[in-house]
Amino acid sequence: MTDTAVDVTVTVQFLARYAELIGTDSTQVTLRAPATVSDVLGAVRSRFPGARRLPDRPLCALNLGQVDLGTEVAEGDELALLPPVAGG
Amino acid sequence: MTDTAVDVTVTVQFLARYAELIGTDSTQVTLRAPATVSDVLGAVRSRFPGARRLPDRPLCALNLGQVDLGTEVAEGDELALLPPVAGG
Amino acid sequence: MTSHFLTERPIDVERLIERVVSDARGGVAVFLGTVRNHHAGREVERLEYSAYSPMAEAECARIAAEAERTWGCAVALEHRVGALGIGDVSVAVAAAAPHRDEAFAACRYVIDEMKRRVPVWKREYYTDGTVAWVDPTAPGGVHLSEGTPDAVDF
Amino acid sequence: MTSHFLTERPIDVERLIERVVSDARGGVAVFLGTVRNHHAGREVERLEYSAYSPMAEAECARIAAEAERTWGCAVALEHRVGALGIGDVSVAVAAAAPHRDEAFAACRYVIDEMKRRVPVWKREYYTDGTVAWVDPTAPGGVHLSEGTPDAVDF
Repeated sequence: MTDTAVDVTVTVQFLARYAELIGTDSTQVTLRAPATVSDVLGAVRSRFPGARRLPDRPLCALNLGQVDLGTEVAEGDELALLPPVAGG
Repeated sequence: MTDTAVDVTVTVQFLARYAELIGTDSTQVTLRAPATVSDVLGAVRSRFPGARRLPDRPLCALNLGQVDLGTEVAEGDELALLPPVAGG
Repeated sequence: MTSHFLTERPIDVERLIERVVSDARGGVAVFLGTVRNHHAGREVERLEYSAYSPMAEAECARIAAEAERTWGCAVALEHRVGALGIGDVSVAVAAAAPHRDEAFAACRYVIDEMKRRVPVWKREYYTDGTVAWVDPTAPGGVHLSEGTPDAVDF
Repeated sequence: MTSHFLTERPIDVERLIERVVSDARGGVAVFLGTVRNHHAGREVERLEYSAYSPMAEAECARIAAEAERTWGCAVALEHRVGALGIGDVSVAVAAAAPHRDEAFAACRYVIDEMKRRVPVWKREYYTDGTVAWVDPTAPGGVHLSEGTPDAVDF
């Protein structure tokens, strides 16, 4: 953490069917701060062709709590993209 | 069953606390036909001192089905006097 | 059919559930009543359930059939009679349906109707030596038996 | 606390019930979800549940705490993950309270909230060889996997 550390690196988890669509379980995305969940999604869409099949507004959890797309991400955060749940 | 058989004999069951009040589990009551559940109750009250502690209108089952006090009884019927139920 | 719904032996909850589950009925709602350690302000040591057995069996069969017809489900139920200790299961109901709405509704109906209609009675033995017949309609909820302290209502 | 609510092993319903019953809590409501043999017009052969485990654990803990706080009851719940066959218990909830109103309400709340909030997913394998992700929001309720017949929606 220095004065020049203006990038944030976020781990992105693709769960269940989304892992199938994307072709991997997780990836790391580095963005110039400040960045939001929506910015991370944009980076994912540009990196993985399968990501075009994600919904426009997928369910997102940041560090295990549900968030909306405008939430700001921080260094080391874990962002999970969750298909509609189907437990029980 | 002859033309002179104008009496009906009913078995009366005293359940749970009522057996304790009356001092016995069951008795037989013979009445001149036609007779009702209420008539059987009257005979019980006059025979057993403990029956004065029965409620005025106890829950009654005739041959396993709930009945009211005006129901007519027939030869061989089983009338059960039931305290308020307390199962579960 | 006698002794189908009333049992003097411990209720086997797993077996009750197995009787209603099927490959097409994925939702199972179960209710268990167990013996509590307090009632009517006294500490319960043990209790005894008695029943007017033939009528209780018939009433349980009617209640189960009503629930099965109303909610298209499968129902199993048992009520224990005889001597029970604290924590013992006194009544168990299982209702299985394709979906949980029906399973919950049927299970709830059965336990409510059982408590209202099945001729079963409970005699409680308290740790202070008193004994009472439980009567939900009586003041205080019980009739204390004669010869026990505070037997004012018997 | 990890692996407290999710389990890869068969759910032990009796043990779940034992965890909530107490001498003062005489009413226990239980819900079991079991694997059905049909879904989305197809015959199910088996299925696999997967979870976003750390979040699922946290969400289950939150739901249980909400129910315990609201109804003054004790709650236990488990969700199975991994491979399941027809009839296997996939989810189990037990809620114990002094009286049945609270037990039923808490049990119902927990299963409803689990189905809404806990990140668990179901992959169904059908007897016709097709495979699908279950998605209650999708037309038909599933996304058929690529390479399987009628895989129009994947």
